[in-house]
Amino acid sequence: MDFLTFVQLLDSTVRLATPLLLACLAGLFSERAGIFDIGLEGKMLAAAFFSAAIAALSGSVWLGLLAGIASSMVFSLLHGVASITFRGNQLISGVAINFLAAGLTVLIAQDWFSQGGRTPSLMGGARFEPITLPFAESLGAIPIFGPIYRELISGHSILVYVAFAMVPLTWWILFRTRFGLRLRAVGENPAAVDTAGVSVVGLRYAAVIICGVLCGLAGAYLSTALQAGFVKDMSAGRGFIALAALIFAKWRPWYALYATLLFGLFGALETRPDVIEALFGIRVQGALLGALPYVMTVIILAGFVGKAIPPRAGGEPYVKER
Amino acid sequence: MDVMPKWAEVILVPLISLVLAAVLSAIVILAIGEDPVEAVNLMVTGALGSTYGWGYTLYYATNFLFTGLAVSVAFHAGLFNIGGEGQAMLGGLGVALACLFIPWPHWTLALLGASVAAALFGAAWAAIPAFLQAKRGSHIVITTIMFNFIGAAVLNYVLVNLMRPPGSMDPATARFPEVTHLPTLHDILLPLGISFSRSAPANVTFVIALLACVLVWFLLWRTWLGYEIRSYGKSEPGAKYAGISPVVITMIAMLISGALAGLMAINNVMGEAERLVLNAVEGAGFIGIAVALMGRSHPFGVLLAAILFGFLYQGGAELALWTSIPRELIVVIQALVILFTGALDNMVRMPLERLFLMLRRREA
Amino acid sequence: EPAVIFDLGGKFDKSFNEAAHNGAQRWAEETGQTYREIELQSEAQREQALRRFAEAGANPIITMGFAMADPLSTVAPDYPDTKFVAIDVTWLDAPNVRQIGFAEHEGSYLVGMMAGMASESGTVGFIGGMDIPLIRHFACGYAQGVKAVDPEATVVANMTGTTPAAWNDPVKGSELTKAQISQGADVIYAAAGGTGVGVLQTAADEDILSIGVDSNQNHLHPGKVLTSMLKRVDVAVYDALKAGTDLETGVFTFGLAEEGVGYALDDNNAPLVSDEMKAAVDAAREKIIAGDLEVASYYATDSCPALDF
Amino acid sequence: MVEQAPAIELKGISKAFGPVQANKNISIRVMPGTIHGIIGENGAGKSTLMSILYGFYKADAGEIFISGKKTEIPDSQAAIAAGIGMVFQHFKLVENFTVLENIILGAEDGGLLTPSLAKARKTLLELEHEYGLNVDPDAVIEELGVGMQQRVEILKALYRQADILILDEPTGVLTPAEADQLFRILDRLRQEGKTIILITHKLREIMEATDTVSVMRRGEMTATVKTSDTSPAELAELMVGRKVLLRVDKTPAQPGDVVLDIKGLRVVDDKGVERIKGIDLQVRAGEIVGIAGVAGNGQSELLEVLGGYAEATGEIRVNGQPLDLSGRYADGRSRRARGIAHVPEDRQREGLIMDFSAWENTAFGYHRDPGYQSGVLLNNAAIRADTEAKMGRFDVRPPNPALAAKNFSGGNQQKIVLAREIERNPDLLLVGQPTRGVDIGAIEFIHQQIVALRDKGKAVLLVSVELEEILALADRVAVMFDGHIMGERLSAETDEKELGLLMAGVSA
Ligand SMILES: Nc1ncnc2c1ncn2[C@@H]1O[C@H](COP(=O)(O)OP(=O)(O)OP(=O)(O)O)[C@@H](O)[C@H]1O
Ligand SMILES: Nc1ncnc2c1ncn2[C@@H]1O[C@H](COP(=O)(O)OP(=O)(O)OP(=O)(O)O)[C@@H](O)[C@H]1O
Ligand SMILES: [Mg+2]
Ligand SMILES: [Mg+2]
Repeated sequence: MDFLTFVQLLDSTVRLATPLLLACLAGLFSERAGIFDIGLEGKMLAAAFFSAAIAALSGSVWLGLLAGIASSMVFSLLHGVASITFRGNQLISGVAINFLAAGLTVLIAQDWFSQGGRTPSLMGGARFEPITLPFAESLGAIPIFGPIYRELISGHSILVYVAFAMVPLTWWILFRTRFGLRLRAVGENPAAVDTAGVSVVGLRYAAVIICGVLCGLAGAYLSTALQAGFVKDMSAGRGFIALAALIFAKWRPWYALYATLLFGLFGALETRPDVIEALFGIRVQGALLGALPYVMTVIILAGFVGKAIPPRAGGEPYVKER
Repeated sequence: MDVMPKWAEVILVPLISLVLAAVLSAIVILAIGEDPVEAVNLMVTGALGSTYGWGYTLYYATNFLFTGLAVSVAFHAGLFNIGGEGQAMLGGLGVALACLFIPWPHWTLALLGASVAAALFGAAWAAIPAFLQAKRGSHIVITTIMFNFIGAAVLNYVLVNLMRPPGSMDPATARFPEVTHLPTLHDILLPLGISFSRSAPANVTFVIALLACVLVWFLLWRTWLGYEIRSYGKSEPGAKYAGISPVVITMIAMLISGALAGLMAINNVMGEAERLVLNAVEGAGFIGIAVALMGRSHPFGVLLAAILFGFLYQGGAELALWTSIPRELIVVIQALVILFTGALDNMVRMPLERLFLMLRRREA
Repeated sequence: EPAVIFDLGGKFDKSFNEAAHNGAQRWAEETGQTYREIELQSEAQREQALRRFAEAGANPIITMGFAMADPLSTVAPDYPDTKFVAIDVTWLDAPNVRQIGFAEHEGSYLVGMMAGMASESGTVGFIGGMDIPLIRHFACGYAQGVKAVDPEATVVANMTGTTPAAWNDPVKGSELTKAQISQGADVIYAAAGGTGVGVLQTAADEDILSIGVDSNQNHLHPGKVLTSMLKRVDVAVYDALKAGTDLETGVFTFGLAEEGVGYALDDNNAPLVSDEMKAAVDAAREKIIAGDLEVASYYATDSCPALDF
Repeated sequence: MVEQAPAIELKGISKAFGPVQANKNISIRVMPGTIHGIIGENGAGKSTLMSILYGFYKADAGEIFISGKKTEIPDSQAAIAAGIGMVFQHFKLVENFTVLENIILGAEDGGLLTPSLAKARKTLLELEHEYGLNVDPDAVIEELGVGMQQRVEILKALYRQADILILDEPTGVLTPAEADQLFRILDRLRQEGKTIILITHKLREIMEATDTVSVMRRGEMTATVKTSDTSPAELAELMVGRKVLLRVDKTPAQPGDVVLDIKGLRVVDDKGVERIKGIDLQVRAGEIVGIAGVAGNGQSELLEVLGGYAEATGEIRVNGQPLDLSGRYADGRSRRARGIAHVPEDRQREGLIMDFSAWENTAFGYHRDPGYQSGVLLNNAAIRADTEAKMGRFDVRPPNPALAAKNFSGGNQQKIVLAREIERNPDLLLVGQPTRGVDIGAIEFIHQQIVALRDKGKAVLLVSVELEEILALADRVAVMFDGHIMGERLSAETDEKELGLLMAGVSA
């Protein structure tokens, strides 16, 4: 495998990892606060639709992005109402949200655009264009660094840079700010937070809302940056992979980056069976490669590669009075 | 004392939740410019207005009965099995292998053999997540989700590359031999002088599903194994104290759960399609979660809930047949039912509890 | 009143079912008549929809996709007075069914030739949706066409996935496109449903050529889509509706000769198709029609002479 | 002299949890600079009342006055602002946070952590110095002992500059020496003018440490008296509403053969910590051996190993036959088959399934015994009949086998467990905290049953954190500290003081 192929593979990895990363960080905020979220998939899908739909209608991708984030937040709040206010089962709420998003997006798309659950293709200002970083061309000639800079670092949409910037930001928020301390505490022992005079409900809603914003970015990235429009079910299981990555990452921001990059790499390799063949000398079935992230997650969960301990109050509603 | 009488908990809460889901669904129908009354009318006549409609409603209900029971049994052991989908998929593989490669002399024997195969395959697919939960504490919700995806990949590989008859375009197995075809409700009821629609797919599996209901009830409330399963589900420390092995109960409960999910395949694969197609399960595993929830994990409740969802499916199909309402509407309605009966049921329960408390205070 | 049963993809899948929808719409507009339709949502509905329509007196009933063969084989005999049309089915033994198959490999062969000629790099791509035999059938014809004009050419073929999600993953489609581009492909044929939207989009963005499928997709990215492999399901449906109850039953295979398959040429791609290209393709077309050239079918042997899966 | 406004005044506080009326129209006044004790049986509503004062629960009715001013306390934030700090019965600490992080949680200065932590570190050092409350600010909570954790809780309150400090049963987890130190600190605080409310079950602590004391019974405040004007006997009577016998009637033990013989027992928990570090112990037929010790020194693990649900190494023989300690037969069922019955420490967590009916609970652990089971079936009718009989003999009220366990009061729940275990007529009875959360009337009954079993020539191993109970019930006492047995005494020949020293790890 030559160097350029390698760089291109990594480039593809970055693109495929970005939605996973955003969704994974979304899940991280939510689950660190003790709200489990298997509805990442649905929120991402809703955001993908609404951002594309509003971008198509308004011609502005930024309005689309806002709409995507807003729709994802509505679903987040629904999850919040179910699991925080009404102490419902968080897993079931997540299942319901996934169904709801799958149905509603197509229903609304059909009602608005009559294109079989799609939005029209986005053109020009209605989609995020790749950004070419300064000197990408001139520096491209430098060996090793040049191609890396030109192919891998430059030339992504703004949301990719946002996603990657979110990693240190998330780390900083969680471990260096008051809000982060409280957020982590509420996922471990909400009673401690409550008796310390901080609102458990408020914190959890804040976490759920952040989760909504990040899922919104992930969805918008799918339909307005990676693609130029929405097609039904376009999240294609990425929410579940993000969830797997979250466990893989043991609920930590930097690990989340590594985990999603790893899963992104699997995705990229899946598109390049030739590379695998060149590297390992065997033809791997596409089907098996596609199942790899799931298999890996199971192996991680089995504790063969270090144990993943979820936030202690995770999945449990905070009930003071029985 | 419990705040609410049992009937309120078991009937009133789900009923009000359902009504809420129905109201919201009606609003959705209105919003896309259709007439909800007309829609309900179509759904009811289409799903319940003829033996034909019932035949489909019961066919779908049979699927949901199995997956609902599967989720329920695991629930009683405190385990959340989201893997019904994958387990039913693998159950289908079991049925296909049994029907295609064993020369059965009679459908009864074929049914028996296929059931065993379906249960074994379903149980096997539940066994790994169960083992990981029992021995290594891996969260069963996540592992079962993962196994759904892995199952889909396995099935595709097997169907496309191994079991597809040569030259066939369909990623499906060959048709099962005639002898393995199961009698439909029409065939069963005819000797009794009841004329049931000949063309609906409901078949003898429905009877088996009813039997499974009774057996599950019997298992849970009449046998010591069921007693152990329920004890463990209520309190793990308690179970340990009583000498009930968490590992053994986790494994057994999940194996039974997986077997029940796998058994669904005798309905859809052996009873209806009479061959194994790629997407035979079609989300029934997930519907099973809603069914178990609504039925409060009691076999009888599961039966009612399964019939409700069967009605939704069949009524939805009729809607799609006679109106231009997109089929995704049914997905939305399902989602709302799951949301209200599952995740938001406290929204109904809390005010009700307050009401009953007030009534009780007044009495006192 | 006739009826149309669309397959699971839905009538707006931008390709196969949508072609049928277009044909039916054209008939409805031209004649002012109406038809019944349903988009299937589950496997069990196949038989159900057939029976419901048959019992309601719909005639003819048009079904889409090979998966309807199985239910048709049990339902059709029960309604001998109803006529059925089965698109993509050719192997049933039922007197009241008009079975229509398309020689997709022949159409794919032609667009493969065009790809081979349009390619400057000598590498062309194929992106399929879910890995099922039908899609391999497409890929196989395509690869033969490519090799016919350039025996040295490389055909890079990828499938999107193994679950139905593979039909609706344009993101993966894009990524596969980029991967094939980095392997040198400069013409890519997409036979992948909704995933193909991503393929065509990315090909346009990256300034290479793509080839659409089933319907004419040239207009999606004018000047960027080399051609589309047409599968004239619309014509088949239109003809069936027009014939009404007088429909002729039996098995029909619509290949190049019957103009059941072909390649699309319109204003959108006219600048891309050189005269030489057109001449070569048309010559091959004649040869195939005349029987002088046979394109191997994947179905015949479950393998392809020009491509490994 | 102008009367000083009370630091705290509660008027007409009522609180119901669903159908349970935990507080009924409670009023109380606490003067500044005093230590005010609150006693009452379990479930009397003490914690509920204090949690209302601290804004953790919302009262259904009533008013709160702080220093004479009517104050709304809708949440803990308001309570903290009003200068109230509370150390809960069950600590409210984030287990995987450091001490410092726990202390600043909710009381950070500004949005960034680093300056908050730096400032807190300084303040903490000062506080530690001032009150002698030494803790490592960077230690992670889950690695600290309970005594240390309690210090963190107190520091948390002081860090928030609480003038009013509520301590809910603070000594339950402390050694007598640690408790003494705590009371010295409380005294310091009182001298500084702080007001302290102390909840405890221990009459001795009330008598020694408080200025005034209030008694609660069944959700009501039955009396408030000056400590100097009352006596333990009077307080006990106020607590239960009738005269109580504080001693157990029993004849001297007639020890027979060794029933339980423990040699070199070691237990390592699943975190890899050694909880029992090699102990030897014998219990003979016809005697009650009590294990005294502060909670968390290995007693629970000992019961778990004997009960069959924790693994161990070493040797245990019952009636001369070895027990399986880690293999196939190391489970509760096998233990029961060997004639070991077990009344667990926590009846609600282990001893009962709260949602099961009384009759289902009566079969719990014995559900595969021939009498209760035939083939794969449970013999429900037989179990029900048996339950009815047992409920009669143990005076369980209401005597309704179909009622769910959660719907019985604590004392009656305990009777259901005891009936189940004692009526098996075991060779060895393990009893953990038999009277925790049980009223004094039921205590008498339960003690009688245990003694009666002993008098039938059976061996009893009793674990209790109540020294009084151990001294009253046991014939011989072994004291556990840090996984070791510090010493054994005949209960007739020892006293609380000597045992207290042993409990603190000081060997005589
Ligand atoms: N969060 C709660 N939800 C429901 N009921 C509760 C709750 N907390 C306490 N109760 C009930 O209220 C009553 C009073 O409980 P509380 O904890 O105040 O008693 P206590 O006097 O502190 O007892 P203890 O000595 O055991 O600590 C009990 O019957 C208890 O079961
Ligand atoms: N969590 C609960 N849910 C329902 N009912 C309860 C609950 N806790 C207590 N009760 C009911 O309230 C009554 C009083 O309970 P409580 O535990 O306060 O009794 P008690 O006075 O402490 O008696 P005992 O000394 O036997 O423990 C009980 O008879 C019981 O039926
Ligand atoms: Mg208390
Ligand atoms: Mg009590």
